[in-house]
Amino acid sequence: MSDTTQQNQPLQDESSEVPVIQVGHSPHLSNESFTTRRMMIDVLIALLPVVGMSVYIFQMYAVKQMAICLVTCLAAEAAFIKMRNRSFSLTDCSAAVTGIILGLSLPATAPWYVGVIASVVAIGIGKVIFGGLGMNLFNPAMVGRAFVMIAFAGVMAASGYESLNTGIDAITQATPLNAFKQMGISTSLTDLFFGLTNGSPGETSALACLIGGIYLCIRRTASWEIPAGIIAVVLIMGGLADIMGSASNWTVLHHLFSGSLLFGAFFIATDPVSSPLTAKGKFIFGAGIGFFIMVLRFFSGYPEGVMFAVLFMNALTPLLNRWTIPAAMGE
Amino acid sequence: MKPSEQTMPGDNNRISNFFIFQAWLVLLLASFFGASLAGIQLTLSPKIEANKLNETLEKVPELIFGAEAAQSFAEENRQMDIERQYIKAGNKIYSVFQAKTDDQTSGWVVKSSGQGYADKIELLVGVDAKAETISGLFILDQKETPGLGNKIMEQAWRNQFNNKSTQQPMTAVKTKASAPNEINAITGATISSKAVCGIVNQSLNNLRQPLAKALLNDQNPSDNQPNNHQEKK
Amino acid sequence: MIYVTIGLAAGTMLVMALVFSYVLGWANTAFHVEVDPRINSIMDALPGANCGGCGFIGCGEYAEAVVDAGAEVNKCPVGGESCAAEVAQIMGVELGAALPFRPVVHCGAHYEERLGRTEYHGEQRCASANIVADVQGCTYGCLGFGDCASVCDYDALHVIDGLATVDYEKCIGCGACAKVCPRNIITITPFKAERILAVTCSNKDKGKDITKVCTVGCIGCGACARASDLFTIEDNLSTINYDAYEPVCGADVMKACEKCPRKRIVFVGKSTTDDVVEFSGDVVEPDFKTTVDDTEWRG
Amino acid sequence: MADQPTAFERFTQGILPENPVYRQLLGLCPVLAVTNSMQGAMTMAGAVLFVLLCANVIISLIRDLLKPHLRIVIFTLTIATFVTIVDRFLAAYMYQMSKSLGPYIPLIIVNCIIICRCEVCASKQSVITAASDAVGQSLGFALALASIASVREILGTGMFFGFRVLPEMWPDWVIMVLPPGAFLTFGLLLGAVNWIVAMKKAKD
Repeated sequence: MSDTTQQNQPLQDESSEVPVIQVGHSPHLSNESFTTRRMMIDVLIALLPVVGMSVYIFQMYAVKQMAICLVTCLAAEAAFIKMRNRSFSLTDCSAAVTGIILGLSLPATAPWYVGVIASVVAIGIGKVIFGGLGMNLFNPAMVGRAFVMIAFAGVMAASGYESLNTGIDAITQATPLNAFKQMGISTSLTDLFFGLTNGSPGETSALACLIGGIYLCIRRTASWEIPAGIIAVVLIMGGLADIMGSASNWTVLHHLFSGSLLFGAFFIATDPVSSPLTAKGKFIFGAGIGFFIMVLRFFSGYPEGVMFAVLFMNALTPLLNRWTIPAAMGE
Repeated sequence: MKPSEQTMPGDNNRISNFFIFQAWLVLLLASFFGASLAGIQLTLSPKIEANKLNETLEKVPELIFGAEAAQSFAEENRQMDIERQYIKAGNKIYSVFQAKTDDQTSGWVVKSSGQGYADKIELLVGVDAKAETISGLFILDQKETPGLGNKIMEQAWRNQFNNKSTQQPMTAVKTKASAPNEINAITGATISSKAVCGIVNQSLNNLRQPLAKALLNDQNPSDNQPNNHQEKK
Repeated sequence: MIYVTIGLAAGTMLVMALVFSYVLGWANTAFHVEVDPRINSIMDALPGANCGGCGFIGCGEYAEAVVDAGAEVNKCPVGGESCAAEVAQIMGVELGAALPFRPVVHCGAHYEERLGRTEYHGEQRCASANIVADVQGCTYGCLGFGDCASVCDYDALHVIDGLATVDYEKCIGCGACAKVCPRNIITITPFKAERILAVTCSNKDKGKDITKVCTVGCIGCGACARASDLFTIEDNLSTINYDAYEPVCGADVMKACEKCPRKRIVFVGKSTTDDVVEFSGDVVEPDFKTTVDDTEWRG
Repeated sequence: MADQPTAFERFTQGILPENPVYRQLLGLCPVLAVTNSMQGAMTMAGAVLFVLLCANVIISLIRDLLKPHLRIVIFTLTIATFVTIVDRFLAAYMYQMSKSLGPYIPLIIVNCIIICRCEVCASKQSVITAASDAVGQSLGFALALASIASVREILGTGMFFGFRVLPEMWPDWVIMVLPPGAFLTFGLLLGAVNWIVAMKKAKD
């Protein structure tokens, strides 16, 4: 960039009465401070309560998993960027966000190579191959997670969360959704809300997710339409299931607070790159995710469906963008 | 072939003949290839049929006597007669192999299949002569998730079925199996485990009585009932 | 038994073959479309590159056009003269003098000659820069990102000092560059000689407006048109009537070149000494050895 | 029309410059389906070699007798015959392999590599050229299958040709054995091949 300015300098002097305008393609940022970097730092701030809660519950395991993912993501980003001869982009923090989200969504007890492979796949196949930040079709963290989920089913499936010899109470239990799906046991709502249950480190505490998520929405870093759509549909479908009268005591609130629903709604689905542009599109996007989460929870072999729901709706994002083009003025 | 002939109007017969004549090469090749394929099929089909049957037959001694007994059985060079029958039970037709040693029925092997987690699971269940206890289980074909569901192939897991009674349906449990009819499910592959139990339960439930009946008929030939195509429920 | 099985198989196949070949034979006659055999022979003679350099969609359409519409036999730029001779033979016509078509870039302004450029941050392609308003003062001129150079399969186009420049030694006239140029300043022009005259400007604005955005653009003064009939002024832009163009330029034409106040009427083509006529206009003489890195330049 | 390539050119072209999988993107169905083990991949490559060689030779022998409207019928007839022969042969002598390859052996009938070679080379050139073309293309196909299958088998099971090459503690990447692994591996290898070709072109 610096040599460009030098090249343009004499030109500026020649026609000094004409102000030099910088032009480029959309999206045009109206606010100087509203940059990728600022958004990503916002996300990192919003993740603080979640990170804190996960470290409180899962202790060293959460710290280790997050550190592995964070370091590998940054290293992978640096390596791939170098391969493509692009300017160094680590400072925009997007790789750090991917790393932290990935670390929070993998089982805390998963072996080290799971985090490493998930991170490399997330950055390499999820992002760089599509052309880098802003070009990726799918949420990179979820691409990485889906890869290891299928590759290492043994340590990533519901049973992979349970480990008896960690010395941490939460990890010895079955994850709430799995306990319900396999044995019809429902966990207490308070435990779910505060996050004293087993699961991926980031997803257990509904409270922490809500605090961070609301901060993101207020800061406008995340669009409120997406979590609103997800939660609305989950409430409707969960409510219907309640009314239809399944005798079990797994209520709509259990659906809302369990699994990675809130974490996914606020931190994963709201990724600005892989979600639609318009408000209407965002709401439909969220509603679609909510719908597929509930369908997968009710009918699939997996206890949870946030990851697949997000990936599926990511694929529909270009279509949603096309459907929801706002009418031009006067039409 | 003169191209001028082909558009001669009104002369249907000639045109028809012309089409056929034009295609002499196709006709020649078709009959030649047809004949050669028939020849190949004639040569190879006994071998292929034997392959298909052997796949099952090889397993029969092991499924009825257990692996070690079958080994010594083979070493002693004892003869085992295996007879294939089709028995209709429930709404399915089962392929059943009756194993006889020294003219005594020593057990049955039932070929059965059902829906697994990913695709159809095809398996063989061995039961004793009276169809009261399971003597062995073998998975012929499955497409379960590698690393999880396909552990149903493992000997250790399959051996859990040995010596279980056919009277009670088997259940796959996640925790330690305690009751006699419980099977430890494979960690992370509860659905595959349950599917295998389900297939075994269903086929045994259907076949328990027909097999016992067949054994009786066998012992009292006076009934003069052929085993094939029994219509018993 | 064996013979029965084999006979049965052969018989089945034979019957099926009979039915299918009868159907195909009938279909072949019923749906027969009379095609001039010359079209197929021309298709065979053409290189089959389907490049579109002839001005038709592909080799097939060109072959049809030659037979049905009497298109020229020498339009294929890839096949060259040998191909033209073959097509001429099939058509039974005399092969006239080869009239190759080559691209001409109708802009002559390098960086320093263009005014009102702005700093452009975006995808480094002409197609992208072109949709940004005010990226450059002249809305007609070359943007210099080299979309044309990137589509050239023959390495015959380079951006030199921000201006797309054709290397006529390598160019085969396929026309890919003309198609891709978002500002449509590359035209495929009949080269009646190794070097021909061309107006290297495309700006149709009024002269006064042009001087604000370019130091070299044609201002439509009409000096050339007054000096020679070959030139006309259309939309404030000097235009050469190539139908009337003679391989060797007359004195009036040379005078028109001289009269041009912006020296926009220049010779383009291969650098040969045979037909260089003394005149004072610019001659575009690209030096391909010192090509600057074309990605560095931004609007 | 440009001159037809010679037998030797046909042979070498098939292996890399016109590799059926990486350069022409033909016959991708078996490429994706049978490459989760080297054994399966090599059996498939052998089957394709046999079918392609026989079909090319026969078509080349009768090339002057072909009628335009009956050409494809004859191609398919010939191909189908040899595929059936391979299918039966495998069922008789390699029963387990034939079971694991499942429908992909009969599907060689509609493998576009073979009909493409019949059309492009065998129906126009001499027997020797057609045969060397068949061998070259099949080797190219085998090479492509081997490259994908080795990646998938080693990562997915830690084994190569059924022999363990990675330590027991290697965590099997199950996804590589499953269909998504085929798409990922093929995509990445295809990208690598294109990248190498582009680099080579840029160098020249």
